[in-house]
Amino acid sequence: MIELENVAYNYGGGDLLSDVTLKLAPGSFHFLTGPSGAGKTTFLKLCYGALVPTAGQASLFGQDVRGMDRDAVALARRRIGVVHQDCTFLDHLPIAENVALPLVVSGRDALKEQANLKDLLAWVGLSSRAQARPPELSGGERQRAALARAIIMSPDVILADEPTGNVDWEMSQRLLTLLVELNRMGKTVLVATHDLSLIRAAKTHVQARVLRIAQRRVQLAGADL
Amino acid sequence: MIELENVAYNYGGGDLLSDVTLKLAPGSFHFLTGPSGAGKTTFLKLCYGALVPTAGQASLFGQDVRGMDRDAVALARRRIGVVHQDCTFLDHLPIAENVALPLVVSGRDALKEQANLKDLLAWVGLSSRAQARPPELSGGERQRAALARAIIMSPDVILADEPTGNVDWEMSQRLLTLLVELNRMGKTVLVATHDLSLIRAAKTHVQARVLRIAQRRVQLAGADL
Amino acid sequence: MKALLDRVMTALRGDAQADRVVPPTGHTATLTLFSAAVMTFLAVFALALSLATGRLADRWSSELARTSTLRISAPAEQMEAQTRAALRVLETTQGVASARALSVEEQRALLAPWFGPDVPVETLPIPQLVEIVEDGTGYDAAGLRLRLQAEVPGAVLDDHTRWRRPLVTAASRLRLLGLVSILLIGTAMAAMITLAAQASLAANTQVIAVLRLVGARDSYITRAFVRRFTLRALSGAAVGMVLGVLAILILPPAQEEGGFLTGLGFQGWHWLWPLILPPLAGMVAFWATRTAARRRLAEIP
Amino acid sequence: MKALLDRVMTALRGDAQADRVVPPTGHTATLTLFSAAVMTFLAVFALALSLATGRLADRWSSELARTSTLRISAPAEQMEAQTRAALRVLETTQGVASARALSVEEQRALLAPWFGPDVPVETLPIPQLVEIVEDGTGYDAAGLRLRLQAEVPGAVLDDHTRWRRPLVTAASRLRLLGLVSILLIGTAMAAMITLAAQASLAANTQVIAVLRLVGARDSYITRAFVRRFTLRALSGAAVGMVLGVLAILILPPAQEEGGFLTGLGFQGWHWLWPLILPPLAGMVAFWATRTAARRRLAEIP
Ligand SMILES: Nc1ncnc2c1ncn2[C@@H]1O[C@H](COP(=O)(O)OP(=O)(O)OP(=O)(O)O)[C@@H](O)[C@H]1O
Ligand SMILES: Nc1ncnc2c1ncn2[C@@H]1O[C@H](COP(=O)(O)OP(=O)(O)OP(=O)(O)O)[C@@H](O)[C@H]1O
Ligand SMILES: [Mg+2]
Ligand SMILES: [Mg+2]
Repeated sequence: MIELENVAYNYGGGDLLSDVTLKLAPGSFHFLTGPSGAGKTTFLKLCYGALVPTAGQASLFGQDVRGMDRDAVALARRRIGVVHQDCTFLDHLPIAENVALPLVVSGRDALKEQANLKDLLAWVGLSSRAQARPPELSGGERQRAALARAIIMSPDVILADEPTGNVDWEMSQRLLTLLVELNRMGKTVLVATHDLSLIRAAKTHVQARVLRIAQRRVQLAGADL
Repeated sequence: MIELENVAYNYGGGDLLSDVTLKLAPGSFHFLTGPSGAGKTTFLKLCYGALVPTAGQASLFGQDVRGMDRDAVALARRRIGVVHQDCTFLDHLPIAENVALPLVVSGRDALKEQANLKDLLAWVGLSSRAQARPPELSGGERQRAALARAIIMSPDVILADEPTGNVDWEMSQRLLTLLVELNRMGKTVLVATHDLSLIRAAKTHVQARVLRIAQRRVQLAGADL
Repeated sequence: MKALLDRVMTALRGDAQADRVVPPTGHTATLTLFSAAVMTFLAVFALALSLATGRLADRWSSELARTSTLRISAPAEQMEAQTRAALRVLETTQGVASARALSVEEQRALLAPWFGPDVPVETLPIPQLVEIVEDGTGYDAAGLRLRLQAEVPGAVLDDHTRWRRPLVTAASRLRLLGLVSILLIGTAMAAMITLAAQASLAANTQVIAVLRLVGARDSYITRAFVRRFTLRALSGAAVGMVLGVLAILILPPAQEEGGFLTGLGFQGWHWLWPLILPPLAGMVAFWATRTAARRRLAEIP
Repeated sequence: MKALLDRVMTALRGDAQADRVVPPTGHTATLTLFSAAVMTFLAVFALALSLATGRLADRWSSELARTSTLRISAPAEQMEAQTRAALRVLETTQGVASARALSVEEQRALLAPWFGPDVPVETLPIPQLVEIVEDGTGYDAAGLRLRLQAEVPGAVLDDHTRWRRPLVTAASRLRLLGLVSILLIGTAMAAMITLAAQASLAANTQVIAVLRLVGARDSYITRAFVRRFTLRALSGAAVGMVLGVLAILILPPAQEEGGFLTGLGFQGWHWLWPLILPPLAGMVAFWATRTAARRRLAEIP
């Protein structure tokens, strides 16, 4: 699905990541940890083509990112659900329409997926807020809406950046269950988080690999997690 | 310092909070928990005059919020350091200037506080990012900057909304230490968080009261925390 | 006016640090600058047009010397009596300021274009001419003709000079048009600056929220925005004014020989007129931004 | 042009759902609408001015009948010879289209204003008049005078009719001014719509980021913005056009008696001219927004 080979990245200064080689195989479940500012978000951006490696090669679904034009990236994004760390929405549209947005822009009939949308909103606990505008939501509610938006298309890959940073423990378990469920359906999942207890809890449900960013490298974390 | 008496609040629909009576005494340390969407952020906004209670009375430093004009609110805010849940900054100014902003708008000489600013940035681990613009920071770095901005004026009261939602465990301990330190200096501190392990860790350093929002009420949490 | 100017100046002085809190660049900035420049440019033209047509109207009206001519043809012996009768009639006609019979020399000068300078006017059977000067309102030509017919049968009233009258009307209308355009342009500029200010304030909701969060007073926030916009409008208007004046300078001048049309340029101290446009734009911007900022700040909770 | 129009129409049709992704209101929206309206309003005036002065110039030039007069004073017996000599000279003068001696009746008609209709022209020692019609370039008056002095000593050249010439020049200059204003106003409108579009795009950075995140193609995003702006400019221009035409309709009409100045209104099919302004504004907006959107999208990584 997504392959990085000897990838390095820097924002103009010294390398933030270097020599990263990783393959997100179909149906795999990964966690990504690392201290704040280590490059987790940067890594995810490399995985969905928002950033282009400064060295090495990143490929999405077999296509080299460097060779993709904007349209190709847009099409690839429809197969990748992304939960951004700072969840941004179209503030003038109600949450329900925001969650359905990926359907709209890819030209699918949002009306047909109405039932699906409803279920999803119910699962993340936003049924009663479906008609609210994003600025009227609480921090945690926004995060849940962002997760719902990322998976409404049932994409092949789900990349979630701190999807539980602002929600309580029970809700984070609920969201985790959702991701595990999707993984069981064959989706590839990568969750960046600093919350080790979340990772520990997940390990009882799913066989997840835990990656850690340290010293500019992405390494497999030890069994201590 | 901050007193709420029989306060109720709603955003137009049914009451979100009701019958809240609370006194933040000088030098006290409070945690505020509750599920996502319970009203933690709303409660904090009532505490710094961003929202006016729909019923009951809120007073900041002895003044009834309902009777305060905008200038009075602005002056009160200079004595209250706030960490917003979604940390917003002036995106065109470097982080150092953003952190020093409360000094600037209150007419204090930011140059005189230069040493103070440097220490603070070092403590939250942003020394090397001091000249970066806010959009170039990682999620956790933004949260740390927001905390630094909230305490640069060494305000009487510090209200922090999920200040550690996006940072790793070690960093959250560091930030907690900072807040505990300030509390020891006599500042009043209120931290809203869903992270119970943070609360447990804090209890070993400081005598904190834990509040929980449940069924529209703010209650003292039991000893199970 | 004085008080307003004082306030504008205070706002403009500002302090360097407060200044940094409003994002310095951005498209609404360019927009304000540009609108102010274009509008002032157009205003300079409208002003020039208005002043030029004003001059034109003045010149034409004075050239006109609102006169008409009465021609009395009569046998030589009755000539003098008829002339006096005609003058009496004219004296009592409403709208006639004065009337007088032309002297022999004057008649000769008038005829010179046709007969050369040496016409023996005395010996020719030419009519006596009476020059009628109208007052502002003008007289009723038809009524006058009727009265003359009764009392001075040999008199023919010729108000052929009236054909120039529409010119003056035309010039006044042009002048009016120029003034109306200045008003229109001014209003449009005010509206545009207001809208640009509102757009900028709307785009900077986050800036306002952050400033409020850290305890900035509303007056501080207002001042920062107002300063930006006033300075921008001022400099935009200055640029537009300079360009407008330059454009008028390089316009080919009207042919002086004709002298019928004055050039579009400014004359004498009229060159000072365009100078008031930038301060005017600045004041409009000051007022518009302050109103917009205050309303916006009142809207945001 | 046709292709552009086609593209504009395709963009405007759009689909209702795609439409919702761009925030519908906002101050840059009002700004675009307003700029388009004001600019079109001014353009209607400039157009009217230009057309009216065009008519004026036409009328004045045809009325002018580029003529001047030669007056030959000579003893009766030499009169005919001198007239013939003068005509010969004139025939060989460059810039003179034709020249002919006036008949007795014509001279009487000319003198009528001065002497009444019954002048005994035959018995008076009045000069012979020769009417000179110039061609387009006109002749060199000073040179002609020199030649006449030599060959026809009694001839006096009088080109007093020239005084009307500057009028025509003036009218042409006004027409030019009108056209230049239209151009200026058009450019200003294009620039303002571009700036408003850029401001809107800048204010909607988050919208663009979200759309990209969920897999929208750039063409989809561009279309959504372009559609908004084209429609806004179109409707703004339509409003401005209607207001401009109304304003011209209620202007007091020029006095018909004078007929010297035509009214500022449009005449006949000229009323159709203002109708092209809104589509023009729409096309400008289409092009400006598309360029701005594409550049903006290329800028954002
Ligand atoms: N401006 C608003 N208009 C309407 N409803 C709002 C508004 N702001 C918040 N709410 C609603 O009020 C409820 C409480 O919001 P609040 O932000 O206080 O929750 P919270 O406890 O901070 O949650 P979280 O832990 O997710 O941040 C939520 O259901 C939210 O949707
Ligand atoms: N656009 C940018 N320009 C320059 N530096 C950047 C930019 N974005 C991120 N950085 C820097 O790169 C580093 C890694 O950022 P990144 O957002 O990937 O961290 P992260 O691991 O997601 O951290 P967090 O857990 O705090 O979200 C940070 O130090 C950040 O300041
Ligand atoms: Mg991150
Ligand atoms: Mg909250």
